[in-house]
Amino acid sequence: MSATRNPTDWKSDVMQKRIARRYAAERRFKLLGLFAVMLSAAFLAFLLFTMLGNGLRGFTRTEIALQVDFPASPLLLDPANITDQGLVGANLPMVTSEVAKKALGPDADALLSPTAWTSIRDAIKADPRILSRTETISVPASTVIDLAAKGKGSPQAEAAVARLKQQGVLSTGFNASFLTGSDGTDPTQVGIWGAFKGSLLTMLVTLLLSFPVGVATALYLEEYARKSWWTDIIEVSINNLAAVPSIIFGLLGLSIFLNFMHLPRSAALVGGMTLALMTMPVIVIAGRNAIKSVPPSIRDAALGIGASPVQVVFQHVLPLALPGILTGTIIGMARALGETAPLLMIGMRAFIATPPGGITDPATVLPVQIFLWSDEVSKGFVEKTSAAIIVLLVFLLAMNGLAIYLRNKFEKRW
Amino acid sequence: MTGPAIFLLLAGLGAIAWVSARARALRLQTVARTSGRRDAVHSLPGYHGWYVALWTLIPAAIFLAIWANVSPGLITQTVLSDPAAQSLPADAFSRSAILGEARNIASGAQAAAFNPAAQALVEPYRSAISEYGVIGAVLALVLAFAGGAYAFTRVRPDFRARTRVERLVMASLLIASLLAIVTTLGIVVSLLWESIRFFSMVNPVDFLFGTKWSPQSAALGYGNKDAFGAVPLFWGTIFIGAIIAMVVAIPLGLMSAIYLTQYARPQVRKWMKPILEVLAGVPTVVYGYFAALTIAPALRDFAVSVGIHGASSESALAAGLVMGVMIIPFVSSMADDSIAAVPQSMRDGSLAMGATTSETIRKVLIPAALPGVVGGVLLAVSRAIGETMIVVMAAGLAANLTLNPFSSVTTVTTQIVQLLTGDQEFDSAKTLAAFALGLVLFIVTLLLNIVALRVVKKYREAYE
Amino acid sequence: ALTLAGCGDQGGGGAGGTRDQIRAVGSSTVYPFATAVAELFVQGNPGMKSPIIESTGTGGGMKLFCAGVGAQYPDIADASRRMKKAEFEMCQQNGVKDIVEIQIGVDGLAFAESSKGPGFKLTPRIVYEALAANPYGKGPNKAQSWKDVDPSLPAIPISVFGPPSTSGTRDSLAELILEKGCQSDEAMKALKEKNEDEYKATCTRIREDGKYVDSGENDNLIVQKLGANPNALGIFGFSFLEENKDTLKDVPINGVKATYETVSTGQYPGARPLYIYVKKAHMQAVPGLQAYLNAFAANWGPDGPLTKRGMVAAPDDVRKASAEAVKSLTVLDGSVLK
Amino acid sequence: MMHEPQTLAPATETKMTARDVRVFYGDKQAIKGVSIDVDMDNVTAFIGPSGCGKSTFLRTLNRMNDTVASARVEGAITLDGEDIYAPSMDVVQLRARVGMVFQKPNPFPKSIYENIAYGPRIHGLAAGKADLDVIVEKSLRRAGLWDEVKDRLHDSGTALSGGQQQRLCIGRAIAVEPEVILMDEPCSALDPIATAKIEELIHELRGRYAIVIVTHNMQQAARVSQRTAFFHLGELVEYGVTSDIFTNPRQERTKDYITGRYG
Amino acid sequence: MMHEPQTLAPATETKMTARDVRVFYGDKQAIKGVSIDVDMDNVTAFIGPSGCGKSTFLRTLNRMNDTVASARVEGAITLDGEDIYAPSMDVVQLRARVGMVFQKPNPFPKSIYENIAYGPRIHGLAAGKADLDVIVEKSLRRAGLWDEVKDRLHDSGTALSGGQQQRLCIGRAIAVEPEVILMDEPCSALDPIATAKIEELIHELRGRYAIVIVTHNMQQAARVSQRTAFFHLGELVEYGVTSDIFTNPRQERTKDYITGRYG
Ligand SMILES: Nc1ncnc2c1ncn2[C@@H]1O[C@H](COP(=O)(O)OP(=O)(O)OP(=O)(O)O)[C@@H](O)[C@H]1O
Ligand SMILES: Nc1ncnc2c1ncn2[C@@H]1O[C@H](COP(=O)(O)OP(=O)(O)OP(=O)(O)O)[C@@H](O)[C@H]1O
Ligand SMILES: [Mg+2]
Ligand SMILES: [Mg+2]
Ligand SMILES: O=P([O-])([O-])[O-]
Repeated sequence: MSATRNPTDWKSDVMQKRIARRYAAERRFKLLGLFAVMLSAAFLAFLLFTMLGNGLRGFTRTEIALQVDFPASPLLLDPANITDQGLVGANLPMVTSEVAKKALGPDADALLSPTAWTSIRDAIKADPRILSRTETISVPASTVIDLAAKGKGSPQAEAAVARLKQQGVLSTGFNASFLTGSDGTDPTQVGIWGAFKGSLLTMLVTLLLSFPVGVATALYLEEYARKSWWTDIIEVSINNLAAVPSIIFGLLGLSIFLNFMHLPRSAALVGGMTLALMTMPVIVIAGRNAIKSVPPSIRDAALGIGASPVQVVFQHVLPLALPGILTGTIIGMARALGETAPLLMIGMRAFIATPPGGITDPATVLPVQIFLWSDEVSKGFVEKTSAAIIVLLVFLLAMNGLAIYLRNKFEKRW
Repeated sequence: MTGPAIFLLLAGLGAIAWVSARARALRLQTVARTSGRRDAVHSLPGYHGWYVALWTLIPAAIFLAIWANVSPGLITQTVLSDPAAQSLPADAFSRSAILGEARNIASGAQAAAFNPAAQALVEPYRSAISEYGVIGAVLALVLAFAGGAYAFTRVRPDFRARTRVERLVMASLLIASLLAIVTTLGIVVSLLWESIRFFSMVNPVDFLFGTKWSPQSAALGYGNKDAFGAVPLFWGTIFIGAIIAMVVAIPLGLMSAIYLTQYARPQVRKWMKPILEVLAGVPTVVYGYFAALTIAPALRDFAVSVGIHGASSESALAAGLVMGVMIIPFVSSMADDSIAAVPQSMRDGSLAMGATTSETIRKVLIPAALPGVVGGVLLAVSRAIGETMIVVMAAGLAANLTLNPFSSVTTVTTQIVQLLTGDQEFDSAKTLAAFALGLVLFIVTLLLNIVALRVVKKYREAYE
Repeated sequence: ALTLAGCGDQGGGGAGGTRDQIRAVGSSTVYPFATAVAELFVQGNPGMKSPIIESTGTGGGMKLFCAGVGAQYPDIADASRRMKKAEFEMCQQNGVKDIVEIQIGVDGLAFAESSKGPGFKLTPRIVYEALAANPYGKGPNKAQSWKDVDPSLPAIPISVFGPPSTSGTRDSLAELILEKGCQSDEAMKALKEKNEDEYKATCTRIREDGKYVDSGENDNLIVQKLGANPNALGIFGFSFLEENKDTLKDVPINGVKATYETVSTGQYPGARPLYIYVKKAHMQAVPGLQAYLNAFAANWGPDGPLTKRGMVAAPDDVRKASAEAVKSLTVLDGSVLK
Repeated sequence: MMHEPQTLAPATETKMTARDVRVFYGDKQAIKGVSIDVDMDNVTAFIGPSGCGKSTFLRTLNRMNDTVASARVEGAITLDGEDIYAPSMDVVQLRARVGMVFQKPNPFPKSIYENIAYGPRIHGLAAGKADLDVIVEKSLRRAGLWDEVKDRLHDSGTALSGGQQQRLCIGRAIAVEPEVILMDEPCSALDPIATAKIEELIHELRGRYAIVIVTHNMQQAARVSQRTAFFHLGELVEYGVTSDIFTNPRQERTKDYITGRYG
Repeated sequence: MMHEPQTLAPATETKMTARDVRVFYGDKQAIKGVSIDVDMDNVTAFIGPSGCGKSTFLRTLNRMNDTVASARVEGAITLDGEDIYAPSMDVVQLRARVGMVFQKPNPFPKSIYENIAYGPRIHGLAAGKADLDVIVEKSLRRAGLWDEVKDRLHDSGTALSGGQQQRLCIGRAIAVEPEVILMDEPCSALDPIATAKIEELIHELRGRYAIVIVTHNMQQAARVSQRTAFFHLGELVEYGVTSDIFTNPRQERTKDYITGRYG
């Protein structure tokens, strides 16, 4: 042993204390990290539970069973000839109101949804034979009653609900028409199908435009482009586009697609094109990462036996990168699906009561519908807004889940 | 001849071209092979097939695309010269409505006429459509044949069909990548154009450095000088997006990333990471709704209960907090990447010296990852300042220059929405201001991104 | 892109193209009524497509409406104030020559507070002095609490949620309340004769120091915020007040509360007419347009569905004139506009 | 720098020649004027310390360096007298004629059958399925892998052991009937047994193909090659009959390297 | 499996002992019952083909394997007779006492000064700035780097050349006054000149610290070590005086390896 050594006395008190302090700091730091994760997760849970708490009621509605004695009612309808036009002239709103008054008392109009008569119309359309008998038909209750039945009403309304309950005509159940209907003015009648379909069409356009272009761009940049000022510009543009505020894309859509190209306002086509410009860079970036992660040895192998660059890419690189590209695409699409601001710029914030038939029809999308409903006068819309949010979230979580699943499933380490 | 029929026909021609060219190449290949020269045939028969098929299809398709845009005009010309068209109203919209309807009926897109005047035009339309349809179809077919025949004559053993076809593939990839530039140009042009008009009305200096934002006074004839000072908007944007949101997002995001990458068991990490990512996937309109109806009132009540003056129910804090939460996954995934990019050897080096994990993280990993983290934070900032809906719904419209997080402020994006979706004067500075704001926003995010990417790249290179 | 461009021009028959859905744009105040009528129109005309109604604010709607005649331009502009002369001229310039003006009803510009609120009693003068940026041209508004404005009021900080400068409702606030309050000062009346511009600025510009919070087009948010903030005052369309009677109470102006009666008789100072403007040139081209107008006329009566949604029916003579306008499509004479 | 080719007595047919080859990565010169002849009947080994340019030079022989954006090749390389860097040379065909096996086995993530069939398919070497089957079997046999995999041709190639994967890669190269096979440290990732198998395989392939092998294991060079080239810092220090190089190096640097003074 | 420790004559003080050490990565066993003694006055070299477990075993000696989630260590290892895997053993102190130098030089991206000062700082070994300066200078001197860097102590450590970086890492390890220094292929990324410098440094450090060095270069093992352990497939095949192992291996496998039959 050499004389100059002065080994540290690790067992000394000072050292032991110091170690204890260091370990305490270690524990604190770790807890801090755990706390950060938990806080973020708790926020998410809080958000989701708030939305669920508010929104689940939106999937139900209160209905009142009306006994309609068709033969005795002043209905102007020829049972042999039920047509749409005939039903319009049949004076149904008045008949409904009268029947209701007879059954429920003079304030019946306030108890029923203003469009309650459409339920009777639909019942007649479904089975004209009921015109010859007395039939019990469930019609939606008015918003006030609906809210009161769910425990959020004024005292008068609660009293009315108690009375109706006593009569045994009130029922609250799952509201299928919320999933099949479209925008409307009566919260008991509205549905999200129109907005949902609008979202689907918009996403379709977005996907068809952004996916091929995004993948092609990623392939070009990653596999073929030689580094030059030119590819630098492309690269900077793409990275920048991925971060440009979405509202700027709205401005672009407004001035190029609407004002310059004169494409139809409010259409899924324009919305899809605008969002495609937004999504494309996301796909490019995800695509490039996926392509990068394909090991060069695969390319070498193919090139080494004389595959051409195009063959290398389309027969080897692309198939292997596809799961990664798809994951990126889904994430980009999910983001586009939740996007609102740019669509406001191009007129997709309209009242649209018929689901769009095609990409050039006026349409709205789920997030915009949520935005619109959050501004509705009637209080019945509050729970509908939350319910629509739930639908949107479920849709998005499903997409994100799919992306995560794909990522986990195909995450390969070469 | 109808569109689908032509497409089918062309597709058929293309298929025939492919098959026959391939067969020919195959024959040539067999001949060459029997003669023993293995490299006598340059390309696989399939490539010859594609070469000829593309020559058959592309010229014809280009022609059809042009024709589809030219022929309606020609058809309308023809119909208008028909005597039945003399009675059409003069005004263009009614006229085109009638014409359009007649056309729809003629082409079968519509069953009956809503406007009686249209019925008379259906027949002329029908004949014109079929006439031009036939002309177009014939021309397209001639082109297809010509293209195909030309290409077919080139099918020879030494013809480099593969090279040609691959060149086309490359060209289309290149064109796709240009779209990004076109989009960027589109943004710049559309913003610049309107902004220039704005700046011809409002002095850019007043706009950029003025502290009074009040478009209403411009509308009320107060002149533009004192109305378009965008500093309060810039401040609001920075206050919400770059200060409050980041105060939330940076510590939470960074610590989450550290915990998940350095401490958590793989199983925990596998589940928590995607869960946190969901925070970034929640649509901003949902956050906005949540911020406006749940967070903002709670914050206001809190502020009032602790006696803060001037607390508004639309507060910078509510918007900033929620935005911060939304940004957490951005920060954490960037931090995650940067920390992961610090070579394992750094970590080992520190641990081997007897450092604890947290000492290693704080003294070695984070300093080493700092440029990447900073880059990530810059990107997150650029995302935050571009965020719209949360602020629209939760932060209000008052252009206040204030440091009080409980008061209402407004941001650039909110004002853009407001100026463009609300009441608009014709070509007034007020509407154009939205584009000027958009331009500023664009430039700022562009700069932020360039800087951020530079930083991240520099630092990645340092380890590669 | 070529084929896409082709889709846009569906009619392809020359300038304009075709459209089989009615399009209306404009006021957020009229929006609930326009959508309600749209629904009734579809119910009454099975097979017709539902009209597309966009809430852009009155001015924004006018801009789109006046941009031209043709399929890509809306057929109807909803307005919570009368068309301005400048707007009319813009229409004329763009070839929108014949415009039919139809008053569909009346709206009250309601002042409300939380039902837990202090019980404000206001006059146009008080409102003006509390909200003006520059009351009577005497320098910036220094009033901090209501008591500073009028000793009869409580010493509560001024906090008003109201419509943004981009809405017709704001124009109505200026015209119906602020100007009246402003004119309580004789000098201002004189100024009106002398210098219209300066008068407008002094009398209608609203303070921007945070006492007045403009809340976007989202009137519902104002309602929510009033509930959370009992000392604040809110200004919005009468229909929102009607719908939220349980959480809000109305604030009388000049001692008059906004009720259906006071608004319809015009006794309430904040009463204002609601209009729709229709392009005559589109009547032939857009299927169902006439029927949609008819549906308006059929439902705007005192007991009609629109009043149930919070609109106030116009007086009988106005309704009669409007019905006539719907029937004969009387063209608006620009010279009556301001 | 030595521009005189270091050839041996013209005992055998010369397959490839390199004359004054210089390779640059950007500004950095990785190969400094190397001239060498590769002949048909011998296995040629490249040895030298890490980073001396063995791989770089090997990759110039089938223009795999084309795929490195920064790489620039000067000088002349011929295959059967044809300049392989001439514009008329189709690099795809060149690479089919000069096959390559890499340091890390890199089978495609496809079935064993598809791995072998890929080359013949893209070059149109098989007239039909039956033809292809024959090629696959023949190649796997030559690669000494047939017996081990004949019952699981449709399993993934990546599921094989490292040594089997490397033989699969050799089989894949053989399947397109190359004239030259380049191998870059084919055994460095393998265990001793697999290494022995590959070395044996190289013995068997000798004569049918011109073989060039890079190795960092001098004993391996001694075992498998008849000619050895020693590279150092981008230069070809010495080229000669393997046994001479190892027992009787002419250059001081070669001697130092062989005795382990560096590397 | 050999559970009998392969010790040498008890000529010198034994610093660390390993008894029947087994290491698993998940289900895979990487070390199969190794027993060995490391003594104070000699440099011990671990040699063996790639993947035989040299690094794995080395890392068990200062519990660096704790940082690999899947790794599990069985058996007993002592330092000065204390069980280093005992719960009472503090790994932070252990690692300060058993320093480690890695294959690739890994200076922290900080100044040279900070690199050296890092360990003393976290362990609180310096009483103040002046004290720290002394430690830094002494450590750099011992690492043979002082003269080269004394004028630029505040330049980044990553700006040094590879060999200097590696000496910096050795200096960093020395700064906390360890008792044992483990080196995992410390020269494999270096050029011959830098390698020579490190080898010289090892010579100088010998006796002051117990040194264990992993190397794949047998000549290097022969040059720097007095004891050599040959690993193969996770087993310790042979352990003995270096000159014996190289001239007179007792095991067939050792001989095959040394003569280049594999690896
Ligand atoms: N793609 C590249 N870009 C820049 N320099 C490179 C590239 N590839 C290799 N080099 C450099 O060229 C020189 C020769 O490298 P090469 O890979 O040919 O060496 P080698 O002899 O094969 O070494 P090894 O035994 O480690 O494989 C080295 O200095 C290396 O750093
Ligand atoms: N983190 C790990 N997880 C799983 N297996 C591992 C891990 N690290 C090493 N191994 C395996 O353990 C065995 C021994 O590896 P080790 O790194 O100790 O070998 P080595 O002798 O150091 O080799 P080399 O000379 O290549 O460094 C190898 O089979 C290796 O694949
Ligand atoms: Mg190499
Ligand atoms: Mg190792
Ligand atoms: O939307 P407005 O009615 O206020 O214009």
